[in-house]
Amino acid sequence: MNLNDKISDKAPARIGFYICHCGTNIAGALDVPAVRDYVAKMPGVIVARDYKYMCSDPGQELLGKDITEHKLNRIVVASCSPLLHENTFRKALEKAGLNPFYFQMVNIREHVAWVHTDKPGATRKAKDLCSAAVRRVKFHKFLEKKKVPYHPDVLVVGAGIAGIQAALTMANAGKKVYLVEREPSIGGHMAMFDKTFPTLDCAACILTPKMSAVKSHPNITLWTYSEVAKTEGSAGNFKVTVKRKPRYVKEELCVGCNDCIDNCVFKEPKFADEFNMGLGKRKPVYMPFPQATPHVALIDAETCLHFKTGKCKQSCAEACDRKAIDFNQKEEIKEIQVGTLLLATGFEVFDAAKDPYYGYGVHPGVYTSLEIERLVNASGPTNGEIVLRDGRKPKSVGIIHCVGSRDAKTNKWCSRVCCMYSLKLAHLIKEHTGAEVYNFYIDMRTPGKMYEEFYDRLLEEGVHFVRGRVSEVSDFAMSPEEEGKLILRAEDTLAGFVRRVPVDMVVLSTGLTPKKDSQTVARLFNIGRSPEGFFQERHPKLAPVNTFTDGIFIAGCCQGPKDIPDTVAQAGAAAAEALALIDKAYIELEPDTAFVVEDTCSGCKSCVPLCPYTAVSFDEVKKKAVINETLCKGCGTCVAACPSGSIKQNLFEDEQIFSEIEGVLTND
Amino acid sequence: MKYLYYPGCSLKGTGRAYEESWLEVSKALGVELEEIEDWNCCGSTPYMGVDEVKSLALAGRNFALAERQGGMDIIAPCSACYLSLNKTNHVLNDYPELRAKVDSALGSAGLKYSGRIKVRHPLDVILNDVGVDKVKKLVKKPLGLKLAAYYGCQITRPYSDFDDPVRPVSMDKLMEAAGAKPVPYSMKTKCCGGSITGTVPEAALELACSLLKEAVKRGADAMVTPCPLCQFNLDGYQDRISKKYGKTEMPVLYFTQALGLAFGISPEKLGINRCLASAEKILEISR
Amino acid sequence: MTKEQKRGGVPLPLTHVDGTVPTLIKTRKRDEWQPRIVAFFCNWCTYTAADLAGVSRMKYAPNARVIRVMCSGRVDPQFILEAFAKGADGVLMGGCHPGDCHYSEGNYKALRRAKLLKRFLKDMCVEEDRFRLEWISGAEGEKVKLVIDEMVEKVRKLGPLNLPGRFADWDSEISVLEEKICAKEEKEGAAHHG
Amino acid sequence: MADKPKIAFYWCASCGGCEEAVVDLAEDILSVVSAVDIVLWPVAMDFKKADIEAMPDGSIAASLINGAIRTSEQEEFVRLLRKKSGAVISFGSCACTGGIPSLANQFEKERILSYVYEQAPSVINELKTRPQLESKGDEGHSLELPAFREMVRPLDEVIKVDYYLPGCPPTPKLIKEAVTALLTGKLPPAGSTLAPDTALCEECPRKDSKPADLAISEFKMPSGAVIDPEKCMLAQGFICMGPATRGGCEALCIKGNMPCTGCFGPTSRVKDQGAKMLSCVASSAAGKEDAEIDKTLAGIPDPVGTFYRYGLAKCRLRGKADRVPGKGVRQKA
Repeated sequence: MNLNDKISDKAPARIGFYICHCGTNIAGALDVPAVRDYVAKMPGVIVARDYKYMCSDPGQELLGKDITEHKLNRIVVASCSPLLHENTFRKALEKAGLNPFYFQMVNIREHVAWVHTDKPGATRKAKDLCSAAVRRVKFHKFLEKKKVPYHPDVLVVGAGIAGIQAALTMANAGKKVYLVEREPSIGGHMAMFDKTFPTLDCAACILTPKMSAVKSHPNITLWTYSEVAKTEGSAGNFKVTVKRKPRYVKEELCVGCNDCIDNCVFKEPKFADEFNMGLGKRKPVYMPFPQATPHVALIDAETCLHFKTGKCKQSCAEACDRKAIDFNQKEEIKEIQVGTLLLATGFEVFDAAKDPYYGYGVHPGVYTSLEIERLVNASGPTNGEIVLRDGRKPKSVGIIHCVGSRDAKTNKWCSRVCCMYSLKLAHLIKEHTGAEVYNFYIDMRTPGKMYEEFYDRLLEEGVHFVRGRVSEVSDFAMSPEEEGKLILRAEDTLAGFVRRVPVDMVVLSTGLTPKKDSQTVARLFNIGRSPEGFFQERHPKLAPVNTFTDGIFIAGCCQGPKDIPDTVAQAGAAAAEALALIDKAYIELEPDTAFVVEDTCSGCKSCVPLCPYTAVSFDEVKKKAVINETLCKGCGTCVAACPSGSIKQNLFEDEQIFSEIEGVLTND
Repeated sequence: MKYLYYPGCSLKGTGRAYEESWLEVSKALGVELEEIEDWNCCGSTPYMGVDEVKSLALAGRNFALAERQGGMDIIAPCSACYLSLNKTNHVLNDYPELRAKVDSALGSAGLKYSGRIKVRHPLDVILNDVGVDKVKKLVKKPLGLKLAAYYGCQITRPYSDFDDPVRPVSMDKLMEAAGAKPVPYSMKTKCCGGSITGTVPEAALELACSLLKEAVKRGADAMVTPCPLCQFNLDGYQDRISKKYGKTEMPVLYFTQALGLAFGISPEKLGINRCLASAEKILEISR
Repeated sequence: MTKEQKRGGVPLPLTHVDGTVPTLIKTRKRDEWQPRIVAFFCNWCTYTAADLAGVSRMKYAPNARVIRVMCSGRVDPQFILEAFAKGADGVLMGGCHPGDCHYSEGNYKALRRAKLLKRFLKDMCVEEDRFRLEWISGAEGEKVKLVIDEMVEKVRKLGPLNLPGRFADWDSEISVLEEKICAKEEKEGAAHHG
Repeated sequence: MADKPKIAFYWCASCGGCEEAVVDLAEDILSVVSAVDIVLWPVAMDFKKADIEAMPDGSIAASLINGAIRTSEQEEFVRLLRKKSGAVISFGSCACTGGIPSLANQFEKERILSYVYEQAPSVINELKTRPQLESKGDEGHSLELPAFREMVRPLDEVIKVDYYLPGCPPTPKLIKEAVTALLTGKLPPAGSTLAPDTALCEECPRKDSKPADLAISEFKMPSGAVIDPEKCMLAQGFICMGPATRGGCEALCIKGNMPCTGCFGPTSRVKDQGAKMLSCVASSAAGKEDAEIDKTLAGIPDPVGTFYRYGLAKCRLRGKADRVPGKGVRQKA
């Protein structure tokens, strides 16, 4: 059989059928020999075998050997999902000299063995599905994968540590990278942290050099205060529209001297400072934080007197001798061509007010962990002093773990980082204030290099650990020592009684949640989300940075909660996957495109408006519809709509589907 | 504004003062009430745990009668009734199997219920239908008292939709309108001891005591509540609490009584005399 | 001479696309009958969701047979009628949620076709519960289970549609005459030879 | 005379329009008549069944049979013709796809008979008399009537058909071409349809007026709106079956300013004409929200009559699903 022999489309089918046991995964749930024998009797089936692991090397070799020995020209493998191993078997066909598309796979694991308990019912279903595949494969045609050039440029969305790492890796490999960040500065959440666990090295010290590297890298185009508005195209050829919000300061002129800020008509900072979680104040013209990158001021139109009243003497503009302030700056739209998209859009911290029993927003002594990060930070609103809102130094601090995590009422998942950062904060609080620190935890989860050791260290430092979920934080005293304190009530499940622990300060270890607009973003890029709203990876184990859309990768907490080491590792992995695609320089497309049979097309134009990719057009000379193969994505919508049956879709031709329908209905 | 009125057993018995004051206040506010004819037990919160279907059927009968009587919103001032009736509505709409059983029970008595009648609480009606402005206009004798508004557990959780389930504010707003100063009181929805005052008094009394003590500590002149059981526990057991945990004095009024006083209605008509703990202080101040 | 040849080689009303002739589908006894659902699932959402249901080891009724298409927009109403004609008791279509289509809007076309087809099926007395369109995203493995179980139960309550059996019933009136003619001809033939 | 090929015409459940179509050959009919020997043509000539029975098997060169099959007599006769003919041509929409008569497949036999003989407003039949298969005459002789079948069938469900000549009726041009092909022996492979295999739009004079971005937001009925004589019917919101219907008629209806109703049946690549057109129309309808779609599609009040006007018998469902022979509606289990 010649790989390039189209005539074999018409040769009588000689089918090889293989059913996989998948150990006991399949063989345990249905009668594999019965299915094999059933298929063996079907017309056209030359070989029917069962094998322990079809995807293994011996399994594939068995297939190849049969193709040669029995001159097979069609192959059906009944095993797992085609989304998992279709390519494996196609390659095996190719290796044996058979066109890889003379192949059909039957999903009897995910769709049968794993989901049914009724063995005869499962066996019957497997027979039907196999019968369908055997009938279908006879109609399979010789096809070739289409090669399309792959645009080498990359767009990274989100410039937290994940986006920064990925962008730098790819830029260092010589690729042109566009890095788009929604906030005025890059750095993400990591820039807000004080120290990092378990090594306690300062977050800024390790992040800032990377941020500067991004800014100065010749291969990186950095667009902060910008958002992706639209994406079109597919792997290798995306067209992306980026919206750049006006910051009213010319980025190329500003040197970050802060003169404008010093000269603002507001003499004192008056407005809640986002970077410090509202614990500090800023002016309408401000620098997000001292290490902000780019180191460029911006004006917040919401609070700026000029934008609010139109009556401001614009002392900031006067003060700027580089004339960088521009009140007339408008939103800017950029269109770019890239081959790869890498999403590192990060997470959002659980909104602690959603758990009313902990009194966040009600009792002033209740803080979120991120607020403590800012309080404890030397460049934070209190210059690193941990004090309560009224200026007192807390003598006792309670840290509540799993706020918005592992909770049926809010979020079910474990946020993975809270145990460790709670330990870190406990250490820092104790170090800064000498207060008694109580950790209320459900389980201590410290899996990671030197993590458990860090927990041991905290135990030795005299931090208290109470195993129990806090039921509420209240301010009513039941005893004199509770007066004026916040009382944490929890069942100590190790001691076996209910504790009331009075403290001055409560820290809520809030969990990680998907971004509020994760659905909009997922739609924007046409990727999936898992039920809780994080972006869906292609495979939880084997394709953790891929999405179901080719050419789009994910890294960091947008995929799920993870700590900095894991985020950086994942960002590197995503960058490597992207580089592999880019360096191949072309992308092979599944040949499932549609085509118009010109002879029989009546030119009724019904199909033309149905294509969202404008792949279908009308040839005004021939008066027929034509499909541009490179634009066609293979959905088949036009095929189903063509009223005269003149459009066909490769791999999903009418005859193939009709024979499948017939096949699945063979057994009564 | 016309409503059906479901008093329930408490308002005809231990909570008579609640009914007396509520009827007076509703008259003053122009809230027209029509008592459901031949109403029966609300289904009772504890009985729900003994025989759910019977309990639902009992509540269902009240609804069926109400539907026959015009199907307007029902006002149920007693917290337990409010909860039982609301729960019944939810169950009937969410669980078709239970609904079928209740339907057949009602059917055997020739009754039918669509599941669509709304159950309201006086607080909800006064705030959202009547409005604070009208209340303010009616105030003749601003209370000038410091009050701890205590809501109890049943009217804000889990079915009500007119207030925050953990930190309710509706009664505080109303008392403010009546010229009182609500004190910050974070035990608004804590347990009053409930029905275990009778069975496990040592546990229940401690709970009730902490409510009273906190009110004292916050400087309240009195507590106001919308719940007959809470009022009964806090008011009726004050003697025993004082004996066990030290002297505690705190008048406990229905919020309708406080409102009535502000409207200038005579204390007798409002059943103030039925309070067991001394309400003299209140009357004095409010005079 | 066979009966087939005698009537001039009339093809049976049901021939397979590959030209093979199916064994006549007999009407099964009701207690042996199991609903047969043909399901057209889109590759990106619903098929993936069914995979997820498998990976999560959810258990559901084995009555649905999934045919994978790239998009619910590929599902030609002919497929649905064909499935019924070939013996399906129910047909299920699964696609991505509105706004989430991998091909941006294929699912809207599927929705519009399904709505019009539903009206046609109603006019043809195919009960409403036998045809269903559901949006199931790749993350909704649980929904695959729920939808299939629910549909199987609904169809079970309706009983078999069994169009092939009905076709055979309807066409039995032709074979009665045919047998008569055959018998007559055989008699004549015998007389002739004798 | 003996050398001339023998031709038979026969009609079954039909309106007679197909016979008219033969007459419509006008002067060309003379050349046909002179070239062939017509052995059966009930509408025009007096030959009896016995005459045909007496002929040797296969002695008729071709039988052109129009009309759908509804009665046992039609079945018997077409079987006879099949036996005596070299080729059988399914003539006209009714024979090819069931035609208008097959719209009756929406109703059970019992419902049809009871309506026709009892309930129709123009009927007075107090004794509820119905035609009987067998009855005794006054003089003691027995009378036999053909059986009324459960459903309407196209010709090829009863006998093997060699060629299809679609149309309601087939146009003179196609008839002439078919006869010429028969006489000259230049016939396509058996089973072919003797009309083009592209859809009608190809030959439609309004083809260019159809926009390439059509989204139909309102469907109209020809009876309730004015039709622009220049513009594509679908572009105006009228359901025109042209895109799903085989060409060959040269767009007669369109030229008469009426939308195509689909009488030529589907192209060879389509199994179910109605389903295909339904798919095409629904795909092109405007709307994404449920309410909007429902509103648009409500403009198609009768999907069966719209999409299967000439072909319900060839629909994959063949007819209303819940019929039971002789019993009317199927009993619910």
